[in-house]
Amino acid sequence: MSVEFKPNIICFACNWCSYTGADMAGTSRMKYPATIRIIRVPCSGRVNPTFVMKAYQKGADGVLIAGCHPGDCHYNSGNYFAKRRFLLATRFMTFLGIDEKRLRMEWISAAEGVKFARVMREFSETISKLGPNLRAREEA
Amino acid sequence: MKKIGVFVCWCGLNISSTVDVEKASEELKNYPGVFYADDYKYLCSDPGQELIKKTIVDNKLEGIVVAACSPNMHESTFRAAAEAAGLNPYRVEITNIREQASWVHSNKEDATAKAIQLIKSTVEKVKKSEDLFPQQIPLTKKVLVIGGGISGMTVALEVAEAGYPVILVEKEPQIGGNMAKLSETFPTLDCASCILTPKTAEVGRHSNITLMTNSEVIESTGYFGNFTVKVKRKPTFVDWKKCIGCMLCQEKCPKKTNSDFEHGMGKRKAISVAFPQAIPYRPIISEKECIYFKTGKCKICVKVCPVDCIEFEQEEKIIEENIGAIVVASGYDLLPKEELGEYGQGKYADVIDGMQFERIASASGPTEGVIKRPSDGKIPKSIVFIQCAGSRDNQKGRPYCSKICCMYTAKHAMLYKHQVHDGEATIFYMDIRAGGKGYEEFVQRAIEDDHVLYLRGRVARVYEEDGRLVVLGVDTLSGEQVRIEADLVVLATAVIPSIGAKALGQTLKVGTDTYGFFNEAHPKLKPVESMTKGVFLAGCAQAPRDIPETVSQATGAAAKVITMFSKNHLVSDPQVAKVNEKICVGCLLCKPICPYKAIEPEIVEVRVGCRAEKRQVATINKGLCQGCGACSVACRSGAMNLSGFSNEQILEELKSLCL
Amino acid sequence: MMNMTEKMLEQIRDLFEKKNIKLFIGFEKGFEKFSRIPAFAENYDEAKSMIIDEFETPLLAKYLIRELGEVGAGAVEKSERVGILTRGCDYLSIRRLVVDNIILRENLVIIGIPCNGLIDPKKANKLLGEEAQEITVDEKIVLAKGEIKSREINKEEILLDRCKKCIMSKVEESDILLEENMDDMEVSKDYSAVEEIEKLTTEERYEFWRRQFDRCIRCFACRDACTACNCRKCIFDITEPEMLEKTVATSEQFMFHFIRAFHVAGRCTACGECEKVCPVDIPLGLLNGKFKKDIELLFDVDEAGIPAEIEPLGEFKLDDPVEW
Amino acid sequence: MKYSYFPGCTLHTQTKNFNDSIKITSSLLDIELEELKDWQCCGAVYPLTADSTMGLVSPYRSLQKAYEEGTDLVTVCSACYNVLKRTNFAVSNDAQIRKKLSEYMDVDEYAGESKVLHLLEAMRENKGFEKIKEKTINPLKDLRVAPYYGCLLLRPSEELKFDNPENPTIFEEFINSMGAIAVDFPNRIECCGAYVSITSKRKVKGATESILKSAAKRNADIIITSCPLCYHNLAKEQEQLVQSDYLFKPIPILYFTQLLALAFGIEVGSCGFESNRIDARPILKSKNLISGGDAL
Amino acid sequence: MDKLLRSNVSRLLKKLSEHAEIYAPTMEDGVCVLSKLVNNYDDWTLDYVRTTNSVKDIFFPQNEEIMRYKNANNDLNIEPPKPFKERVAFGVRPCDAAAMLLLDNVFLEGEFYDSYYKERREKGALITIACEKPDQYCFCTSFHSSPGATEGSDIVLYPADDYFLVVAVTDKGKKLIKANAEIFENATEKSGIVENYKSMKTPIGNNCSPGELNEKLKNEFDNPYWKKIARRCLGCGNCTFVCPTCHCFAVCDVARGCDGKRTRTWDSCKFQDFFLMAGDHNPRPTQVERTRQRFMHKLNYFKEKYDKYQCVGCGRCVEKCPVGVHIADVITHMKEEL
Repeated sequence: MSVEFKPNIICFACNWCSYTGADMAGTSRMKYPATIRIIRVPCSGRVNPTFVMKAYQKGADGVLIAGCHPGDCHYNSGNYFAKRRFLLATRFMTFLGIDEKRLRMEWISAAEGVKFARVMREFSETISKLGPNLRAREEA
Repeated sequence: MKKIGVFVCWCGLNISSTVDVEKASEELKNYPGVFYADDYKYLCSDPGQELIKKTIVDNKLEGIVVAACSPNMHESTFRAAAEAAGLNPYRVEITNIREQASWVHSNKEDATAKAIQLIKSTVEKVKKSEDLFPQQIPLTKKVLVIGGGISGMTVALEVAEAGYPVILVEKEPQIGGNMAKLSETFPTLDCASCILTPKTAEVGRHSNITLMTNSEVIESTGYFGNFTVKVKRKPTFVDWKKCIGCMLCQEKCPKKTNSDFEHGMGKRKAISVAFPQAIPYRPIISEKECIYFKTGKCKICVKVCPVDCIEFEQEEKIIEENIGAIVVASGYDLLPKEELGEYGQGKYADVIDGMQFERIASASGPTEGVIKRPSDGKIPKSIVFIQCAGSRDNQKGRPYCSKICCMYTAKHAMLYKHQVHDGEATIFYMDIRAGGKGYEEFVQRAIEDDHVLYLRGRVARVYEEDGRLVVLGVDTLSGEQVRIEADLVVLATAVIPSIGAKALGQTLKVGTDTYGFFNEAHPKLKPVESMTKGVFLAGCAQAPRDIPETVSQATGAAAKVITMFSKNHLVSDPQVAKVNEKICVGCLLCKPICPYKAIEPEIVEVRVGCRAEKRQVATINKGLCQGCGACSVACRSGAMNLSGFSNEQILEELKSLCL
Repeated sequence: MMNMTEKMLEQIRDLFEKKNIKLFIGFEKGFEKFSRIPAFAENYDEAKSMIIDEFETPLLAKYLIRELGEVGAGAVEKSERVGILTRGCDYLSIRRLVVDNIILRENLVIIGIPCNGLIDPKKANKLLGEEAQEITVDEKIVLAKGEIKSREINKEEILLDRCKKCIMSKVEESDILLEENMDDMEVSKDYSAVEEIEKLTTEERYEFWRRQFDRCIRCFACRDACTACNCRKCIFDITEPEMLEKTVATSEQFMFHFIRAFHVAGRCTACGECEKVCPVDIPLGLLNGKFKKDIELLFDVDEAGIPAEIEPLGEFKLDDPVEW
Repeated sequence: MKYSYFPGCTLHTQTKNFNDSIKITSSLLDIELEELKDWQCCGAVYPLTADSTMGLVSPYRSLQKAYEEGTDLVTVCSACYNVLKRTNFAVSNDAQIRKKLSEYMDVDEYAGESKVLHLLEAMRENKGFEKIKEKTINPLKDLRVAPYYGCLLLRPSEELKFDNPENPTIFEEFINSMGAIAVDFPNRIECCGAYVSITSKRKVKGATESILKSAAKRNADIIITSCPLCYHNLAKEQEQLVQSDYLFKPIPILYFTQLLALAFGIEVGSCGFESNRIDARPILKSKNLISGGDAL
Repeated sequence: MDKLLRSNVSRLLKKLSEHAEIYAPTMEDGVCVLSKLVNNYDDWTLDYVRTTNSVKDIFFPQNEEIMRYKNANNDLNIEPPKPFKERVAFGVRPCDAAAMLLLDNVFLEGEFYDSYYKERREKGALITIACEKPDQYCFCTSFHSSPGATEGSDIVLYPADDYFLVVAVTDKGKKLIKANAEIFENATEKSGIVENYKSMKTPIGNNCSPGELNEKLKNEFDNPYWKKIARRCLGCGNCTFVCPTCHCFAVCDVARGCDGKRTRTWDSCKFQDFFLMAGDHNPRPTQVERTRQRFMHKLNYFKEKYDKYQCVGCGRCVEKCPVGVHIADVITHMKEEL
């Protein structure tokens, strides 16, 4: 890429664990690339696979869903449903031809600021290598 | 198009150092829908709040976006300010440009561009916001305290004194927890049971406190203010109502066994009460030890019992309680010495841990307070105390400091010296942590008056030789390797969460950290609350701490419960699900998803065009719904939506972030 | 087969006489030679034109939504009952509507008929090269006569797609059963078509689907023929929030097919109507087949085509596989 | 089970007698030891210098060779075991070192795939101790054997994962399986002084002395070790000790396979007792574990 | 009269593609679609009866950008769409070509004309191929047309063993032939090839010709027949979108943040919300009204306005309707009944 490609990554972070984990990464001044935009959702179970598909369509290059570890969910079953939905959604998106590395689901608890920053760096790294996502993307 | 006000906060240098705040507020000035955009040094300060209120009133704004720190910090502050200015608080949204932008990015240009885009996306979210009004839900004014140690009892007494019913669940047959096992307590050396038994007695007879010992919590459903908890009451095989506490059965019982209460230092009978001042002072039969259970014979206790209250076929009972708040006070245990290979891995009888020493030194203990060697009962001429056994040790996976060992080890040494004046007490330590009131003076007294020898260094190995224990250590101040022969070695093993704490956490859906201590809502600002609303923490369940701190924290937790019960009903978060009945077909795909069983079918009369129709639709019990939104994803036609995080809001946010 | 039609007519007559039903839904001859189209009879003499034979018919369950669901609040209260002619696949669709609370089982009179695979006249025409004038069937061999040529074809070749992987050939529970099913259709689960696509590389797969979806003219026939798609107001008709824009661009087509496939995931009874009615023959069965295969694999559901009380995505197990 | 055998430098020279007993006993336990083709010194000490990669070149070469032959590597000396296993650990976890070494030796990258085992571990892996019980014809009844581990076998435990570093039990199992009595003496995991005994004997004197005395205090008949280097230090030290402290009764030091050969009833000549520094035969004879004739 | 060898067709298309986009029937996964040939000019096929999408796609595409707008700091500027390129449709059938005339009535006649359609129509040329073998769904003869009809096309090619007989109908067609004269050869004999195409019969023949049906339909507004067929109709937009003469469309804005574009897309009278008005009022709430409206418009209202029936008998709706609700069935039934 001549001009340095800056990926546009959307992260759905669950309010009780991952969003607080992101804050923890902030308070301990961890650094991760500015390519990540975080959308706060009450629970990873709130993320509708259609939102993820909409993100790709509107121009996101990678989507990351961060939720509580199974068993820790504040609403006690939200992340289990999220896991089932995205077990199917990832396979279906790959079946449609969208690169499966562009969607990732991670369990990050409120205390894991370090893990949050690491996952963000890793994901931004993978997506920059993959380049912009032109599949199922809207024409200008 | 809504009239929206955007306020970008400098947060001193926190945000402005890597986000060009002026450029952001400049750019937002002419973003469609934004009527007013400004930046300010400290928006959370009072003048900052005033600025927001004034701007709302002057320009009759319909939505506010505050770009500052995390919503977990000041969302409620800004929403309260907007409410004061007459704007519905749920028209205010926070953009996190501190923890998730300025603090985590170094390149100023990128960070500013990201911040601007985040603010724009929040403006889009506010455009789709609607007025929400909190719900009032009924509240059960009864608290469940888990753990009958000093912290559990303090909470129970405080809340009971305030006039609310308390249920105290304790897994041991008697209350008192670890404190009942102590001999004297630092720094005043007053005897533990002397200061504890008044409390246990008071708990025993307090009208508002229902005592459920020998029981544990197995299930908890519902939400803050309306928990339903199931408590399993394990069988004691003695009918405690009929029993008069004469303890003839304990006397006559032929079977002796190791007493858990004495930590292996003393024996007890198959039917027994842990210690003389136990509350409730009623015996319990240990199913594993009692001869009758094994062979079906004996039954001596039945013969001697004057009121005939032995019931071998007693079953465990499951009791269900409606609870308003839960306080977790599950206390601590000590790291078993079997896990420390370098100190003999539990092979040597005369290498004991702190609690075992307490039992030997305790007047009500197996040795009636005379410090003897467990192996041969002789008075030890020299004792070596080893601090930080298992704590502050990364290899063993416990890097944290257990906080109380420095103090109780000094106390042990002092007690020993008071009994055996010419005895040698040596303490191997790394750093003495005596930060409490009167703590440092206590340690100095042990050194100067009682001539306890403090050697700064770690012990490499302890092994038995010719009946005595050889302690190989180092004295880092003189740089010499040290070899001491001792009659008794006391390990100050690490404080770990009580066994079963992690399982309790799963049952109550309260997270625990990697070591098993419960996660508090905020380390500095909310130490007594857990992440789950309505569940509070007290004592060592949250982190190792000494008795004064435990009592103060327990009183804090009690205060939290009492404030919660002071109102007649709770104000619920209005960000709950809502159904658009015109679209809902009543397929109830959402029903099995709801963790709080808040969705029920209902027959409604709905006007469609010119006809009234009777149809089945889903309805939400606003009280039960906690706003997780998992049901709105299951709804195919989008009839089920979550106010506060609605499909429209998230989609708008998403679209503006992807531009 | 003829006596089957008489048996049916006899049943219909006595149902109408006993005022058991207000409407009977069956099949009658269509415009072309071997097309069978749905027929609605509100009294016996309207039902005279109904027939039963081995030719391909659309599924009738979808009409129950309009006949019972909306008008007589049939989803909620007992109302006058509706008779319906049901084969195994029809029964699955009916069960789909009952489980989704769209109609009440009590408001239905199910007349079960045996079935061992229906013939697709379009396939016969294609094999013949011209429009078949006459098709006679005996056991496994089919004789098709056109104006010029005539050919003997064995039945498997021109079976309807869904009959090739038939989930339920017998009607599980019916109010009236005209005839017991002779032999069961021995059919094994076959996801080879789906696996075919899975083998392609990601680029090839995207190209394949972009080519299919570019042909899609967004006529919504697939949604309107599908019984799992039984919403009151489809999300595609809702403009606020606009999940799907009216423009027919490639990205919108991906969105449309993704959302529809996800909505019927775990609920589709593999009846193949969507594929059949699509004017541009998009292999929609692959999309639903992929979900069905994954659900059966991941959540060990043995037959995802049979509607369960709670759909697979409506529950979870603690030991669900963890891919991440 | 086939292994490639890395003898280490002393096994063909000074401690040749160990080698014979190793060969016999391991074949009886159907552990096939096929000597690595052109092995060379294992590097003796795991380098702790700043640029320590060059120190790993020779162990890397042996590991690479063993990997080519496709079998795991067995060593019989604690020092070789320590260096080889830690190199394997470093290579499999640090991509930089791996790249540097493979480029320097221009061989294709070896990433620590093959395993490094001490002979004792190999025995434990192939249910050796049960086999010993079966095959012991001459059980070493009431022979008090003190197992000496040394430190290179156990530490650093995260990398070696040989046994519980503070409280190992593998040797006790080995001794009990031969019917002997395992003596638990505390200094069994203290360091014998390793190479320091060659450069500055004075510093190391206290160490070996305390080990021997600790074993003697628990009246051990024999001390067995799993490392030629520890054998050398302990045995050599006893000679000085006997001169300086006439009360001290010397304890023979044996390599563990020698004792095992005796238990298997191998005739005494080929157990290699004659070339041990302190002759173990009188004690064995007194416990009538060897018949009178061939004692001398 | 000219002649075009079949082997020269690809050459002709290649030459035409220099200044025009070429559309030709191609086989895609077993479906014959009229699609744009990008660079390989012999991708076209001839073994088809009719392409699934009609030539309407070229002049009145399903999805068309009407204008774009940009909203930068509060002032709005509007950009017209990019000018359309020349287009040549090869392999069109006579019935489709005739349908274009019907669309011309709607879009071009009268005071207000549709400028987008007009520009595309002027820049478009139709090369029709006469039908060699109409199938059981065709009934173009019922509408005074025939497999060899020339109405609406610029050039008609009559296939004969290895060449096409070329008939230039409009002067645009003549100009096109003159411009590529070297590819055409002049044909000598003028045997009855053209006539027998024109007189060829279709299986359905004329029994679908409506005749004076529109007069009779005037007072058939609440004939129970509509309810009968409407009950079968699934309400999908299948028949309207494949029909070459249907011309209803919806205009909507698609916003991207502050900028956006106004697009025009097809819409179908069979959709639930097609007639939904503000205030939730829907004059045609159930399928009965909608089905009746569809056929009344084609057979009655259109005839009164333009004195032509709005159907060319291409047979697409007959083939594609899954439940047999199509114009052939309606005409035959109405003719019997009335």
